[in-house]
Amino acid sequence: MNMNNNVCQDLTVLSCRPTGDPSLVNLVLSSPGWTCRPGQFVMLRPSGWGPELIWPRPFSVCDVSEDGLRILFQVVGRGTRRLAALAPGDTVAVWGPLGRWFRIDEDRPNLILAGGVGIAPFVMLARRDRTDNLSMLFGHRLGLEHYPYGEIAARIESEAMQQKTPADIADFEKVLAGRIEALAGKGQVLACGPEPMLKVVRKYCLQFGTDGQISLENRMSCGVGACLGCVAKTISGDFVQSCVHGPVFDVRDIELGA
Amino acid sequence: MNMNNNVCQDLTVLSCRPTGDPSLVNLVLSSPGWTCRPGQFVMLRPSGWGPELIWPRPFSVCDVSEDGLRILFQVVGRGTRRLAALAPGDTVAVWGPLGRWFRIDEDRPNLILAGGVGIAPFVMLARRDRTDNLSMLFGHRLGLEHYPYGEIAARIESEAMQQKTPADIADFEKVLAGRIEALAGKGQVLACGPEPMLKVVRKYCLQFGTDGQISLENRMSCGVGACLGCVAKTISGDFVQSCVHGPVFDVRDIELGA
Amino acid sequence: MDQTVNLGSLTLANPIITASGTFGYGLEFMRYGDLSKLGALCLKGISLAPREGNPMPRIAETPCGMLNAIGLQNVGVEKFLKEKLPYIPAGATLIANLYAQTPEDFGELAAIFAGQDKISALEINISCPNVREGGVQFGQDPLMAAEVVGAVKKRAGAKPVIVKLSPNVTDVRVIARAAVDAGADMLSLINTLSGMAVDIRTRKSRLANVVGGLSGPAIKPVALRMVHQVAQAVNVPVIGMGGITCAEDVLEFILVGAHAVQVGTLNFMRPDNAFRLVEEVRALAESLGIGSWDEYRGTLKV
Amino acid sequence: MDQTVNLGSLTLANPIITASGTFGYGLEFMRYGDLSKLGALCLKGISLAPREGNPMPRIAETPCGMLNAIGLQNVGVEKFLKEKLPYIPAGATLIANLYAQTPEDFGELAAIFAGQDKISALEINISCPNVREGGVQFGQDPLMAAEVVGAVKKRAGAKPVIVKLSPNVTDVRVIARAAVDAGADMLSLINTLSGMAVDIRTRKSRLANVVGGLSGPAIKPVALRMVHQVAQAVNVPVIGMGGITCAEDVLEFILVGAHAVQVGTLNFMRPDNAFRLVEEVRALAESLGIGSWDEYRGTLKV
Ligand SMILES: Cc1cc2nc3c(=O)[nH]c(=O)nc-3n(C[C@H](O)[C@H](O)[C@H](O)COP(=O)(O)OP(=O)(O)OC[C@H]3O[C@@H](n4cnc5c(N)ncnc54)[C@H](O)[C@@H]3O)c2cc1C
Ligand SMILES: Cc1cc2nc3c(=O)[nH]c(=O)nc-3n(C[C@H](O)[C@H](O)[C@H](O)COP(=O)(O)OP(=O)(O)OC[C@H]3O[C@@H](n4cnc5c(N)ncnc54)[C@H](O)[C@@H]3O)c2cc1C
Ligand SMILES: Cc1cc2nc3c(=O)[nH]c(=O)nc-3n(C[C@H](O)[C@H](O)[C@H](O)COP(=O)(O)O)c2cc1C
Ligand SMILES: Cc1cc2nc3c(=O)[nH]c(=O)nc-3n(C[C@H](O)[C@H](O)[C@H](O)COP(=O)(O)O)c2cc1C
Ligand code: FES
Ligand code: FES
Repeated sequence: MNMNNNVCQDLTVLSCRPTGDPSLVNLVLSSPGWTCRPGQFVMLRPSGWGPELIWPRPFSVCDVSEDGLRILFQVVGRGTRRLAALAPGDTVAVWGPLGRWFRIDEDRPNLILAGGVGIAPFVMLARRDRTDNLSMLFGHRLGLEHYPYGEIAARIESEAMQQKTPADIADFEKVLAGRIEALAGKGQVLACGPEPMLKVVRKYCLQFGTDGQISLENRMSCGVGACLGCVAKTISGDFVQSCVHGPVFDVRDIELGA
Repeated sequence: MNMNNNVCQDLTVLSCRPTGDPSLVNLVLSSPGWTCRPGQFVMLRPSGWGPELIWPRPFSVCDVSEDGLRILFQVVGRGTRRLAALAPGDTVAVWGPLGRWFRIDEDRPNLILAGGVGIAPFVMLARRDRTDNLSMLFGHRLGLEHYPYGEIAARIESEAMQQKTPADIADFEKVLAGRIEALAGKGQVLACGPEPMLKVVRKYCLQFGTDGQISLENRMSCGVGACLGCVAKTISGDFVQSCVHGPVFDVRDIELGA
Repeated sequence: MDQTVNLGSLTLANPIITASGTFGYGLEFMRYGDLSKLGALCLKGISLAPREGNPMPRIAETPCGMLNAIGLQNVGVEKFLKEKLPYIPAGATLIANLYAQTPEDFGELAAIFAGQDKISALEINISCPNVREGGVQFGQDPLMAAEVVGAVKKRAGAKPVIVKLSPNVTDVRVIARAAVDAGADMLSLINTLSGMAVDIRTRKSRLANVVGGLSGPAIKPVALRMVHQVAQAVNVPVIGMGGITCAEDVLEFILVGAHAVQVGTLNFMRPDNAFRLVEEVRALAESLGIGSWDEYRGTLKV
Repeated sequence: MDQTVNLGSLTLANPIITASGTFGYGLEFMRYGDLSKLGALCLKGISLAPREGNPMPRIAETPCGMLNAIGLQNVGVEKFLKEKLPYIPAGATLIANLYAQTPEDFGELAAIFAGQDKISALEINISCPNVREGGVQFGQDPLMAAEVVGAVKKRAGAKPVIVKLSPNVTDVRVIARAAVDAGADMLSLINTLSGMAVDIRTRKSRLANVVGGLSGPAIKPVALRMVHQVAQAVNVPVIGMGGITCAEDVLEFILVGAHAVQVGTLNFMRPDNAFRLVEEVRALAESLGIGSWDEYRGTLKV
């Protein structure tokens, strides 16, 4: 398998099924013939889409192997609704792997902070050989059985907290703060989840001086650095394409809007 | 059943299957609760269509009963391609029955002239009680088994001619001319088919003074007489909506472009 | 939530108006809903003399939109008053849409409608891209626009006058201000964008008229931008339209400053759509906790 | 069929050009195809000084289209020449897209590019709706347009100058003629239509810049109409664009009079689309029995 062969290809849908809850879907496409690193993503555009939905949609690679390319996505709008209606045999244009990945610090503990469908990129991370320096804290809204939490927890030390109420969210934030503080100078966090959660993670990383990487989900159009629609603001004030310079950034390198 | 209740309703797809050739599709929708006359039509717009295809599509009622609303259509463009992909359980907005129908002359012979998918409206006509004053000449491109020819031929005197080459078409035109001439002053023709065929029918009707009705397939947008996009030119020079004043017109009342 | 909208002297039960040329004389839709439930109906454009319109083909489908070049086919005002108006049920709020080729003829039409009790307001179409004379040429020149508006106002009596603006201009605010200065009681926009579609095989335009007017969801971003600009530039009520297909779209226009909206192409997608929209808009507004349209209108944060 | 297109002194291997701002500096697409197979590449708009562009969000999806308000973010001409241009493979035909806020700065940029062997032509962008100064204001006024074109021509040396026109005008032919009279060697059109999209819940525009430029299939009818008008009004080659997504669309633009086309939003739908389009256009033209582009161009029957 080629690590860098990110051409555009038509892959076939092998399966497309809700994980249990209709809003969370597992999509498996035929093998793209490449592998990639956790945190990298692909752009998807089903060949059946007419011009009504112009853009492809970006998704983290949940896992990839000879068996296929696996995507875990949440139904949030028109595009994901139409993706959820894909059937085996349909074809999807796929380009990738794209962007930068989560870099593991092999000498120190790496704490995964995943929120909801943000757990996706960590499935392939948990599959790596060395797992003793990895652990995960997972915040979730739906029942745990809807997420690939079990797969990850079977390989690395994991803990899950469900958030159903504002009080639950406040509790989760407290735990996040504690974990981030505890790692200050001792390890790093790797975060993927909804933007409010990323802001919290960034805040505490900066406050406690803890190292961290976060994966942004800016709106994207091209995925290849051309449209300048997905830019993130660096602390030096530059706008850089998050599809090329991200989606995974060092928490210290970028700003996050209020 | 109400003859005139042409409200707009959501009907369910019961089946949607090629007749044998992929370009010719039989669509059966749940019963609309009304019946209609041969030559009347409905407007269809699947609820799954986004704004990409703005317009509904007009189709003759092939048959309608408690068992459902049957449409026979040919795949010619984007809309019919998407209609052909309907699956049982999908819903389709349907309004109708719309427009004017073929009026049978009970005292004289009525010869149906059908071309290709233009056979559709005559399926329900052949189902009526009295059939001794009906007969049909059918011109077709695909094998006869792909059309509902057998259903009709089982009830009324029918004859079919296949056209595969320009020579076949010239032959068909000769036969049409002969039949139309033979009916002059003695009966009428009822024609539905591709526009070139309708022009031929009109030409000979006028030439021989034979009574006739033809069903136009002008492009339609609303189907209810509002957009003025489907107009036909009457011999007095007025533009009249073919969705309301047609689609079935007396050959003597309208002009047909060159 | 009370759906009432006040447009100066014209009060509508709700903000949904069917757009001219897309709802016939209302009669065509009586089977599909109760006309009195609509905010109002803008009737098909009416001229002094009957017009036969443009040759066929007149319509073409385009991505998320359509082109039309009907050419203002209509029965003429006399026949309209005799054969159409009496049959429109009394409960419906009607707006006449006027088309003429000279300011004088516009005035003449206004005078005729001024005496019609069933007509609640006049909309003057100075923005039709599909007719050679008097259409968009009035709508692209502020002086000519003002002249037409003046001629209509002089003879419109107590009827509020709505001026329908063309989007085919460099700065829509210039025409908007000219119309208001000349006495327009309200503005409506946008009419269709001038466009074309061609067939690469026959090498012909898909419209006999060659050019036509683009409507439908494709034009919504342009319409929203222009309604936003005009609502900020003038002090009269603005009626927004262009590509509305759902309740969210209606609220978008109100958010950028429209008092009411018109829906056109939507009526072709399904003949009961306008009636359904009235209910959907009510439900959406209530689910968002909007207390009144006055409270929500023009609250876009910029 | 020979796909060659002659645009005055500029000869292209085929009529497909990637549109400015949608294909980066070409480098972003090298993985997806061979740049030398394209007719040409219009590079991302370049200004004298670097520009950081507009705040986020900058893009929004609309029915059959998209809005962008990038605000011409670019590294500036100096950095472009040092860090980008050398890496674009030699076989590619490059067109620089120039943006400035004054005629003088436009001239300055032209002078810099006049000396660049790798650049085959200059396209001047007087039609960007997303910048406050110097953008569309030059493109909406014939006198200002002429002034910019004159300033560029004076210093462009032997490079052909393409003037990119705005669709946000009452009569695009007026600006087209002004540009040609001032020395434009070619015209390209259309740039984006000014538009908006808003969020009814947050009550904010979907673009931080409030307004943006509409591109994609939604605008194709407007683009075809304007290209048709301009091709009849001027005697220089016209490059058509706006909403092209397939080979049929390309032929439509050539049928109404375009010498070549640009494809923009298409590149976002799939990064190898422009490369595939070159082959699809060839196949379609051959299947229609077209002998040469000169034979087919402008043959619309009206
Ligand atoms: C690098 C990256 C990786 C991602 N990985 C995953 C993943 O593994 N699983 C998953 O469920 N989601 C993932 N997302 C988010 C996913 O791309 C969006 O949820 C999806 O594009 C929404 O499409 P839609 O048409 O359903 O929503 P829309 O109807 O378009 O919009 C609904 C919401 O989604 C946002 N959105 C729309 N388009 C995009 C876009 N192109 N990029 C980002 N946000 C958008 C809108 O701002 C809006 O808030 C990822 C996004 C990025 C940028
Ligand atoms: C009263 C009436 C009854 C009809 N009955 C039947 C029937 O029983 N079976 C059947 O197969 N077809 C019937 N048609 C024709 C059918 O409506 C068109 O073939 C269909 O709308 C084409 O849609 P499309 O999107 O696939 O084609 P498009 O891609 O839109 O166009 C392909 C071709 O179809 C024509 N066309 C497109 N839209 C329409 C439209 N709304 N109305 C008419 N022509 C159009 C175009 O001019 C073009 O030549 C009928 C048409 C009318 C007006
Ligand atoms: C078929 C058709 C006919 C129209 N006729 C008229 C008309 O007679 N007078 C007028 O002012 N506008 C007319 N219009 C313009 C519409 O009223 C409306 O301004 C335009 O379609 C934009 O709205 P929409 O996108 O909701 O359709 C017509 C539009 C269409 C599609
Ligand atoms: C994201 C984006 C950025 C653009 N940037 C520029 C630019 O820098 N200079 C320019 O002249 N046009 C720019 N354009 C306009 C395009 O070149 C083109 O004129 C327009 O998108 C219409 O073509 P399309 O419908 O094929 O996209 C941009 C368009 C988009 C979508
Ligand atoms: S998505 Fe286009 S530059 Fe990142
Ligand atoms: S289809 Fe609209 S008037 Fe006939």
